[in-house]
Formats: sequence, C-alpha cells, structure tokens
Amino acid sequence: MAVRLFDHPFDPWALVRERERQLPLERLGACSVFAGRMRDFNEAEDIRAMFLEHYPGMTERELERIVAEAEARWPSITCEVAHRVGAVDPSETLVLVAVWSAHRVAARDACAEILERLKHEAPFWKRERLTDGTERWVEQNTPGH
Amino acid sequence: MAVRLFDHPFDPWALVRERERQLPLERLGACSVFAGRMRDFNEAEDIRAMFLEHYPGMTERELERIVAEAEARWPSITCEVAHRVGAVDPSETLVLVAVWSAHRVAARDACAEILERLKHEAPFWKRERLTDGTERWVEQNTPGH
Amino acid sequence: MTITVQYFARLREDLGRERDEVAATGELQTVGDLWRHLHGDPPARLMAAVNQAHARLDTPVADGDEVAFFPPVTGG
Amino acid sequence: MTITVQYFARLREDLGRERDEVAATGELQTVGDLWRHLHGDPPARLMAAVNQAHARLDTPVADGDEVAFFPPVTGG
Repeated sequence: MAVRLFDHPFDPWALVRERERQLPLERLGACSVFAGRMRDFNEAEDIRAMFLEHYPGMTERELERIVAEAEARWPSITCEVAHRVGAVDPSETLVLVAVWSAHRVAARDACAEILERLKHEAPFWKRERLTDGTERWVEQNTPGH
Repeated sequence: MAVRLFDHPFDPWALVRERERQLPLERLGACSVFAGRMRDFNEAEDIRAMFLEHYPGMTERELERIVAEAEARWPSITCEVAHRVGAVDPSETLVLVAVWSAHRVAARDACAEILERLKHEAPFWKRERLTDGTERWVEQNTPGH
Repeated sequence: MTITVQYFARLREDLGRERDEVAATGELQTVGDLWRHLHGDPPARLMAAVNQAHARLDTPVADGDEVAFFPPVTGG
Repeated sequence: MTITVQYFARLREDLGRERDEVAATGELQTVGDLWRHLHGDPPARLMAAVNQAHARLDTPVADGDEVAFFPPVTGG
C-alpha cells in the first residue's frame, strides 16, 4: 500500500512507472488506473482555480483504511493512491488510483471501489474560484455507481 | 481515436503521457487506463515466453471498429489503444486501453467495454511456451463481466 | 479536561471559527449532544469524526477526544 | 474467379496450410458452404470473417471475397 498527498503538481504516469519498478509485473497481469484532473468548468460555470481543503491526519488515515479494506476484499491486489491538496490549477491531476492484480476483474473493480469510497469518505473539500472572481464550495460529489 | 500495433516492447505510460500532451485535459476530468502484461504463469503452469499471432489488416479494422462503437455510445470520450504482436517476454505490456472523458463513469465504463470487446473480437491468438519447452495455444479468454 | 471540536470547509466559514474547546461533562455523551450543546439542532447532511475516524450523531464521546464536524466531502 | 480462404492459429496448424483458393461457383453461397466444401462439418466454436469483418456460417460469400477461419480469439 502507498498513499501520498501532494501540495504541488505531480505526474501520475511517472508515479505509476516508479511504483512498477518495484513490482513483480510478471505476476501482476492487470493494472487499472484512474487519474482525475481539475476541469475548467463545473455545472455550466467556468472555473479559474480551486483550493482543496483537507483534514490533516484524518485524510491519510482514511485513505489507508480505504485501501486496506480493498486489499482485504481483493487479497491479490497492490495499490497506489495519490491526492493533491491546496491550490490547484485547471488540467492538474487531483487524484490517482492505481491497482495491480493477477486478473483484470479484481484490478478494475478495486480501482473503481477505491475511487468511489475516496470521493465519499476521505475528508477533502473543493472550493472553486470562478472566472468572475466569486468563490463557492462544491456541495457534493456526483454518484459514480 | 488512435490504434497502434507494436512488434517490440512499448512503455504504456509514455504512450499515455505523449497522447495527453495533445489533449485538452482541462476539459477531460477523467482518465481510465488498463494495462495488461504477460504473466509468467497461466492455469498453474510456468510460462517462459509467448507468441501473439494476429490477422494483419483485420486486426487494425477491428480495433478501430471497437473504438468507434465506444465513441458512438459515449460521445464525450477520447481513446488510445495499443497492442503487442509477435514474440513477447514475461512482464512486457500486451495491451493498453486509455479513455479520457469529462466524467469518470463514461471513462471507466468505456475502458472496460473496449477491453472486453478487444479480448473477444479482435483477431489475436496467444501461443505459450512453457518452461519445459512445450508449446500450447491459449484456448479462450476468461470472461471479464 | 476537555473535548476539542474542529470545523472544516463551509461549516468553518459559516461558524466563523476553526475550533471549540468544550469541558467534558456527564451530559455530553455523544457527538450529537456535543453539536446540540454548541449550536442547537444539527443541519441536514452534517458529517462528523471522532479521533479522525468517521462517526455518527450517536457515537459516544469521551474526555480528551478530538471531534470534527464537516459538510459532505468532495475530494477525488 | 476465386475466393481466398485463410486460416489462423491452431486451425492453420491443424490443417497444415495457411490458405486455400476456391473457385467461386453457384453452390458456394455462404461461409458455411465454403467450409463444408473444403473440410466437411464445421467444428464447434469456429470463427470466420469475410473481407476482414466478422461473419457467421450463414454470411453470404461472393467472387473475390477474402474469407478467414480461426479459433476463438485470445488477445488482450
């Protein structure tokens, strides 16, 4: 398990590749990855920037718990989770979930489950700054399944 | 749409990153990727190497058709598909499916659908060489959903 | 002895402060008791944590606990 | 005029050749006719393509077509 918070831009594919250098890929036939980026629009409004507030301490614990529970449910998986905090600009990566497994169904299902639980359980809050200068809190995440 | 066949090892994350340099990521908030690697075991046997036979011409047409049909079903998506052919060693990447979209459900569902259709419709055939020197054709792919 | 109460995001802004310190008494047995003691009726969709783990309004609180209240999370 | 028939993977090995050329006649109206003409009863799970698109045993064939027979595909 690896869970990381970044307060600066990170390259999700470099992170995945770096992790894979330490993994026995000849036994892990499947890798499922989700990368979420900051969009420059939301609910028909143009967004200039975002601030990601979080609850230091609880955030890391929650991410580790979510990953540990996925590893208990799909024992063969290996996971990497990363999330931005603080000020974020459009197109930057907000979240990365990567799951390796011997088989594709476990990798795919665990990747989706970790992302959904992260979105509904990990203590992050998005505050958007619109192009007209006003700011607003994102009220809730859209359902993913 | 981009569909590529490689007769030599390729780095899936370099491919994804290269493609993203041409994409408007500030509008594509979600990226779902699957990378399949050659394992050194299958059905309890140790595998030393693999040869991926394909049907030149039909392979490219099928991959393009599968991606085009996914793009018709999920109009917002952008796709990248790559597949190895020829001789492959364990841990090398066999297949890459990457799907970008404004929203995560479309990216995730389209990525899974393209992979499943590729596995059951694109004309590739795996021939495995076991560690005892014998060779065998893989009879069929396991169901993915 | 006290219970520390933290607020996040819109809730922190609406309340105008980041935290409260509350004297632990026998009447404050649950997360819900704590909110009602400080702010009255809890709003819809209020989320809470005790010692950095998710909690509900009926989760017990004890002297020395770190309690947090926050709106629905929106990460990812 | 002829129909080109290609074989792939285990089927190519079992038949001992990569292709056949068949004279187009009025009796060879479908993919299934072509297989039966060349090899008798079709095996279970036989897959076929006409002009590089998936086909079934009842798919029509015509003069000049490229027909292929192969076992279940195993890519990905």
